[in-house]
Amino acid sequence: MAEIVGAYFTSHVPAIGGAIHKGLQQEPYWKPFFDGFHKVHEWLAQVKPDVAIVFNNDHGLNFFLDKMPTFAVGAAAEYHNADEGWGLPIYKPFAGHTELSWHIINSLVEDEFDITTCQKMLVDHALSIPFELAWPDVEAWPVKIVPFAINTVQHPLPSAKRCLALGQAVNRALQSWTGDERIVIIGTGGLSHQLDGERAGFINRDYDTFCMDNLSVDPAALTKDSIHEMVRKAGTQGVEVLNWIAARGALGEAPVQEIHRNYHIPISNTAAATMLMEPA
Amino acid sequence: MAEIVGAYFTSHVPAIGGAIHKGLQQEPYWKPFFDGFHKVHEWLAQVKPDVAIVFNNDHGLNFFLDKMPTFAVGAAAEYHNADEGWGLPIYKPFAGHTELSWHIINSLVEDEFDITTCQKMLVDHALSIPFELAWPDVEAWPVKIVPFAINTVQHPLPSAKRCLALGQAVNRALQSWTGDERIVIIGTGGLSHQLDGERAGFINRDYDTFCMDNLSVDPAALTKDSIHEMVRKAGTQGVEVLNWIAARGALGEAPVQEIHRNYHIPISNTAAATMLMEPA
Amino acid sequence: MSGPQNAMPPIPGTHLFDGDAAAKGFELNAMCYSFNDAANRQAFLDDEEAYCAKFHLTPQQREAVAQRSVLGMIAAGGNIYYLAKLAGIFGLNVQDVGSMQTGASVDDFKAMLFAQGAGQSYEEAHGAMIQKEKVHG
Amino acid sequence: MSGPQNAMPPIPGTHLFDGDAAAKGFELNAMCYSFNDAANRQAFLDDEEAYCAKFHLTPQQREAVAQRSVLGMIAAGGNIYYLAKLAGIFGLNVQDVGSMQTGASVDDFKAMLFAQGAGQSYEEAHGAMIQKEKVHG
Ligand SMILES: [Fe+3]
Ligand SMILES: [Fe+3]
Repeated sequence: MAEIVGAYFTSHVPAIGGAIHKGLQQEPYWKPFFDGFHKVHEWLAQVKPDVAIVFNNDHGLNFFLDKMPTFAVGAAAEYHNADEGWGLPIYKPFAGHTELSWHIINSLVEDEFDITTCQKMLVDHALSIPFELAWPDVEAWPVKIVPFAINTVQHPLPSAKRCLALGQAVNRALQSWTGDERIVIIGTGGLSHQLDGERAGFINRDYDTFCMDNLSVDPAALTKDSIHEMVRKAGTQGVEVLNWIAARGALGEAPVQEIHRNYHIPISNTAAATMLMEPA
Repeated sequence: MAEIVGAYFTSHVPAIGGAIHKGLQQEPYWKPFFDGFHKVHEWLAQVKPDVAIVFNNDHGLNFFLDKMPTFAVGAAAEYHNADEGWGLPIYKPFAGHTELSWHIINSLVEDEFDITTCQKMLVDHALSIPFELAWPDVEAWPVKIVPFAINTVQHPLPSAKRCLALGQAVNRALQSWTGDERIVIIGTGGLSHQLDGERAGFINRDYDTFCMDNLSVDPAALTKDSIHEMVRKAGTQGVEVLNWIAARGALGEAPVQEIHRNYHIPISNTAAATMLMEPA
Repeated sequence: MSGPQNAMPPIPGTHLFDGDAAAKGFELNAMCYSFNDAANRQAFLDDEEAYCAKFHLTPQQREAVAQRSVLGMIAAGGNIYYLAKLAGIFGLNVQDVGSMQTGASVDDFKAMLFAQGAGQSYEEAHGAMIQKEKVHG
Repeated sequence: MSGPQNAMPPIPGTHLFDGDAAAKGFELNAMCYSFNDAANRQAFLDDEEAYCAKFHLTPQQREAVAQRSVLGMIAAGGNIYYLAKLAGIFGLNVQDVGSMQTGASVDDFKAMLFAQGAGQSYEEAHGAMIQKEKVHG
């Protein structure tokens, strides 16, 4: 039976990609953030996943306001990055695990999640940067992926409770999968930040700490706030923590332990965080 | 407060559009079907709706397999028809009720329906033909619309139970709407038919009768079958009855009475049916 | 694919357009979806080979399209809603397509539908149609 | 719009991209979405007026774009994820955009972020930034 080896969470700020591209990892600005990844590399080398279920959000590359899904699930054989408008280098493509995608899709619809199924899906920095951070300098990614895109762009957004439930439903799907893959769960984005409005530059260490302290041991604690309250506490883009919550759900309801945490303010306009969790 | 005046259900076979275009309503082949609409015209003239909530399905005009939503909701100011590939005349456009769309969308996401929100949406014969049948010879449609597209194309399809629940959630949204519109609910498609495979031409009068007998008084009876069983009983395209079930849900859980029914085999490859229901 | 429906007894003569089919048929359905545009329909008519190549049809798909085999296209992952747009290029309607798939003449296929209208079950009407094809075919 | 969030107390300096905004901003966001394509970015640079006309920007949107006013674009329904692609055309990053919206210099905006890193609350760091702008601005 497939094994869920654990979960990896990280911020995905576009500027990180620039820093990697320019080799700035040891610069004083970047070092406190990149230093948080030694442990991630070590852990991944040890748990050796071959599939990643990734919860992230599109930033206007694949989805537009003509058709904006609440939850989109990839079912493609390949996923490509593309120009996001800044003319930056294009990230490496990803291999999909289509059979597992369809297994999860069938299970989710049976479980009354009204997903949008994507046989084509461009992936943006929210997926690529966490991979560049986790597996630097590889020729090709060592894992196949099943990507989820959660709407964090256009309100109404799904509630944190619904996102946790989505993740838990994905966990049930993984439990009924008969393959023998080693599966890592990935949640990307956040933590607190706000790019738009007069409150641009807003960061909230207390709320981020609350989220990180509870995510492993009591994820339901993160689902008590409405989206509106989450925006107030985390910032307009800080709601990307929904991806983390869904990813935590996909770890399942058995006990989970935090094995690593790094938190640094600021990376670009963002409180940047990295975490690892394992089944307890 | 807005009032739900009732619901109108009809098949939407493309050939009906051809018959209207050619003025064949009194031909022996078509008369038994079109005669079922005198009562519809009379009823609509009497209840005078100004908004229609329409549950239908796309047939490969607006959605493709790159992004296939389970439930899509329109939030456009205008909806256009377009060439569906047969080079037929293009149907008239529809005015949207964007405020009501967004009210429903907000309410549905709050109610944990993971809809895809469409600020642009082409509508095909599944929406246009029921309107051509209901309001023949009008210059412009007398109602604004909020369209729902339910995935009946790519399995997994949402269960009948989930579609009924969607409709019921739409009803709750309408109950909390503070406008004073007169709202008609429309469900289109079906009844039993199968276009593809060696079983093409399959029709099932018994199952259709079961559906029509129960839809008003006990819609939950239609939700006991799995999608697979519904395909067996209704045919691969007969699952369009999901649109009828969702529409029935949108009438709410208070008693409803059937006030009109017409059923005729065949129109094209289909068992064609028309119904009207009102709050009891 | 391990969807729940795979545990279900199959439905004779019926091919669910599920994940397996959707994955297999993507290119064919993409080509057919393009036929919503009249210019694309004309391009197909002008140079079928080139148009199919542009959409990277699989050999199985290309063969089924070349043979105008609806069942072949379905076996290659085609979905009837998209395939209907290809059929439309040749002026074929859903009864023509029904005839092609059942092996009956269009008239006999229509008679089978009328028979169901007159009260026969599908099994009776279909049985009679098949019998007739055997005699006349 | 009567969404549940309208009952909520507003969040200062914060504009939720809700249905009202999405409806209002559709054309502006559509234009910005087109900037994923380098050729479209160049077309905008070559003839901004014509490019904006092509997307049927509202007068309010056109004005905000002409003035490079990020807050104006947001008031006109712009969403920051799409607007960032317009900003990218001018080589502006999210800190430049933050500076434009807060009225602080880019350096002071960055200092405000560092202050939060050093343990100040947003309110403290933001207050100090605004004070500084008053003195130097
Ligand atoms: Fe992000
Ligand atoms: Fe249909």
